[in-house]
Amino acid sequence: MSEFLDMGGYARYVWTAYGITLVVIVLNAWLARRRHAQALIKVKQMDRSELIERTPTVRRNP
Amino acid sequence: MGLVRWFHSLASPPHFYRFARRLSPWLAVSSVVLIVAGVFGGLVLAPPDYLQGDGFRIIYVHVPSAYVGMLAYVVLAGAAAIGFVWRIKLAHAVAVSVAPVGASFTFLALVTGAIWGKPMWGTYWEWADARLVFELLLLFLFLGYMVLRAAIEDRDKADRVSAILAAVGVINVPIIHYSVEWWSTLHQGPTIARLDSPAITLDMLVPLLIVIVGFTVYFAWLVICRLQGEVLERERTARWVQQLLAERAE
Amino acid sequence: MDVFLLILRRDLKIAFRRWGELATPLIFFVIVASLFPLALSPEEAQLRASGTGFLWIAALLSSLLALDGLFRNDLQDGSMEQLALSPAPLALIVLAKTLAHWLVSGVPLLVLAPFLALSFYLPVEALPTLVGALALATPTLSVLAALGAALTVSVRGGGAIIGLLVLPLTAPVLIFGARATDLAVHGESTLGPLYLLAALAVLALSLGPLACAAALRVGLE
Amino acid sequence: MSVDPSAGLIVSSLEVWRGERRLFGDLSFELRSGQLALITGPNGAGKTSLLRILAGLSEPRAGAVTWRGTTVRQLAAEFRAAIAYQGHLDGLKNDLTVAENLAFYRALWDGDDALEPLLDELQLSDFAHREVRYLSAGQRRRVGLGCMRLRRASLWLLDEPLTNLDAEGAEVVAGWLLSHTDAGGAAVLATNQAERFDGAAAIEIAL
Repeated sequence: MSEFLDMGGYARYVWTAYGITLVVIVLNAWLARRRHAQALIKVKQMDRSELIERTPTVRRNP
Repeated sequence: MGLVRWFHSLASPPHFYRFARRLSPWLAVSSVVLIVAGVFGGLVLAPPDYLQGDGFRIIYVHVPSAYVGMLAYVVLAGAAAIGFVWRIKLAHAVAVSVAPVGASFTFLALVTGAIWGKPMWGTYWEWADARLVFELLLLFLFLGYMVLRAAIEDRDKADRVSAILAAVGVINVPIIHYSVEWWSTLHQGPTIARLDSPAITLDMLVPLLIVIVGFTVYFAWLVICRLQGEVLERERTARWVQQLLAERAE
Repeated sequence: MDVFLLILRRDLKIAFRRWGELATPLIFFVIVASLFPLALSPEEAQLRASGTGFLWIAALLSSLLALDGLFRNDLQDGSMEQLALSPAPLALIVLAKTLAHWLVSGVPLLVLAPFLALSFYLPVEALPTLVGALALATPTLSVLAALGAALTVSVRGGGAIIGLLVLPLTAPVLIFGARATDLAVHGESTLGPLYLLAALAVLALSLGPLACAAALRVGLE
Repeated sequence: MSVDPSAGLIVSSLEVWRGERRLFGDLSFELRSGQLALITGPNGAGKTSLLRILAGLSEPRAGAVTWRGTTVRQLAAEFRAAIAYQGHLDGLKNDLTVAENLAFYRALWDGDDALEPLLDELQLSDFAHREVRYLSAGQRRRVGLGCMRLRRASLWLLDEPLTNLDAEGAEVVAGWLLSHTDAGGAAVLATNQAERFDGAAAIEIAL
C-alpha cells in the first residue's frame, strides 16, 4: 500500500495532480447544481408584471 | 423519421427540460463509474512507463481534461453558430452553459500539465511545449467569451455578439494550434520530452480511453445541469415554467 | 465602390481634423520602445537579441490601442444607423473604415519601425524584411482590432476588454512576424513566414469585415 | 414572399421586446402609399423600439414586417434605399461642417439635389460652413432632417422629429410630411405631439 502511495518517488506530483482534479470536478458539480437551483429561485421571485400581455390599439381614420 | 422528430422536439424548451431531468441522474452515475474505473486502471493496473516511471500516471487526468477543454470549445462555437444562424434560443443557452465548464477543464489541463512538467523537465512551465502554450491560449479564448457575455446586459444581444466571437475563435483555433506547433519546433531543444509516452502500450491506453469517456459524460452532465437553469431563466414568462412552479409549490 | 471611397474620404478627413487622437498610438509606440532599453539593459548584445520581439509587441499593442472609437463614435452620433440602412453592404463600409484607420495608424508605424529597430542595433539588411513583415501583419491586426471594436460596440464604457478578446487571436501574426524578422537578422531566407503572414492577411481581410458587419448589426439593435 | 411594388408597409402580429421585457404583442396594420401613421404612447411604451423594427434595424421576436412584399431585414438595395429612418440621433459628424455632412449623405443616398435651397428652407445658410459641434440641438435636428430629405425615399420613419425644433422649424417639417404624403409617399411618425397632425393621419397606433 505504501509503495502504491509512494508512486515510485513521484507521489508529490501525482497526488497533487489528482487532488486538484478532484477539487475541480467537485466544484464544477456544485456550481452546476447551484446554477439550476438559483434559476428556480429567480423565476419564483420574478416581477409578476412581466406576465401581463399588452396589445396596442390601432385606429383607422377614414 | 421518428428520430429526426425526436431531435427536433428537443429544441423546444419544455421538452428539453423534461428530457434533461430524466437523463441527468443516468449521466451522473455513469460518469462517476467510468472515471473511478478508469482512474483505478490507470493508477493500479497499468504498468509504470519505462522512461517516466509512475510519474506518467498524471496522463490519466491531464489528457482527458485537455480533451474535454477542446471538445467544449468546439461545442460552444458550434452551438453558438447554430443559435446565430437559425435563431434557436436553446443553442445559445448551450453555448453559455458550456463556457465555464470548458474553461475549468482547460485550466485543469494547464495545471496538471505543469505539475507533470516539473519532474519531466525540471520546471513547471516550459514555453517550448506547444501543447501547454496552446491550452493557455484556449483558456484565454474561453475567458474572452465569458467576459464579453458578462459585459453585455441584454441577454439576446449577448447571445449573438458572443456567437460571432466564438465563430471567429474556432476558425482561429487550428491556425493558433499549427502556428504554436511550428514555433515550438524551432525552439525545442532535443532534451525536451513531450508530455506523452512515445510508445503507449494497450494496458496503459485502455484506462486512458475509459477516463476520457467518463470525463466526456461528466461534461455532458454538467452542461445539462447548467442548461436547465439557463432555460428556466430564459423562458420564465412561458406558460410551462409557470405550470412547473405551480406543481413544485404543491 | 463609390461608397467605399466616400467612407474612406470621410473617415480620413475626420481623422486629420482630430490629429491628437491620431498621434496618440504612434507616440505610445515610440515611448514604449524608448522605455524598453531602460527596463532591460543598454547592452548591444542583449538589445539586439530581444529587440525584434519587443518591436512586435509594441506594434501589436499600439494597433489595438487606437481602435476603440472606430465604430463607437459612429454609433453614438447615429451615423452608424444611417450607414447600416444605406443600400451599400455594411461589410464594404466596415472595410473602408478599417482601411482608413490603417492608413492613418498602420502606415506611420511602418515608417517609424526601422528607426526604432536601428536603435536596438538590428542590422540594416534586416530592415526591409521588418517593414515588409509589418506591412503584411498590420492589416490583419487592424481587422482583428476592428472586430474587437465591433464586438464591444454595445458594451458600456468598455473598450478595455477589446485586448482580452483580440490578443489571443493575434498569436499567429506575432509568431510569423517575429520569425521573419529574426530570420532576416540572421541573414536567412524569410519567404516562408512572409507567405504565411500574407495568407493570414487575405483570410482576415475577406472574413473579418463580414464578422464585423454582423456584430455591428447586433450592436445596433 | 414575392416582390409586390404596390404593397405598402405590412405589419402582422408583431411582438416587441426591449431586452428581456416584452413590451407588447399582436400589433397588425397596413400602411399604403399616401398615408401617414402616428405612433403614440407614454414614455417607455416602445415607440422607438417599434420604429427601429419597422426600419429593419432590429429583428422582431415574433411577427413580420414587410415592405413591397419583402421582409424589411432582407430588402434588396433598391428597396432598402426607399426607406428613410431618422431616430433620436441626428447621424451627424461633429468634425464636419453642415455642408460636408449634407454632401456626405447626398452621396451615400446617390442623390443629386442642390444643397442651397434646402439650407435656405431650414434657415441654415449662414451656418453652412460651420462645424456641427458648434450648433445648437435644434439646429442639429434641422441638419439631420435635411440629410433625411436628401434621400429620395417613399417611406419615412421618423422618431419624434419635432423635438428641439422651434415653431418655424416644426412648421417646415410638418409641411414636408404633408407634401410627402400628398405626393404618394408614406410615413410613420412616433410622436408625443399627435395633435399637430390631427386629421392628417390615416392610422393611429396607441401603445
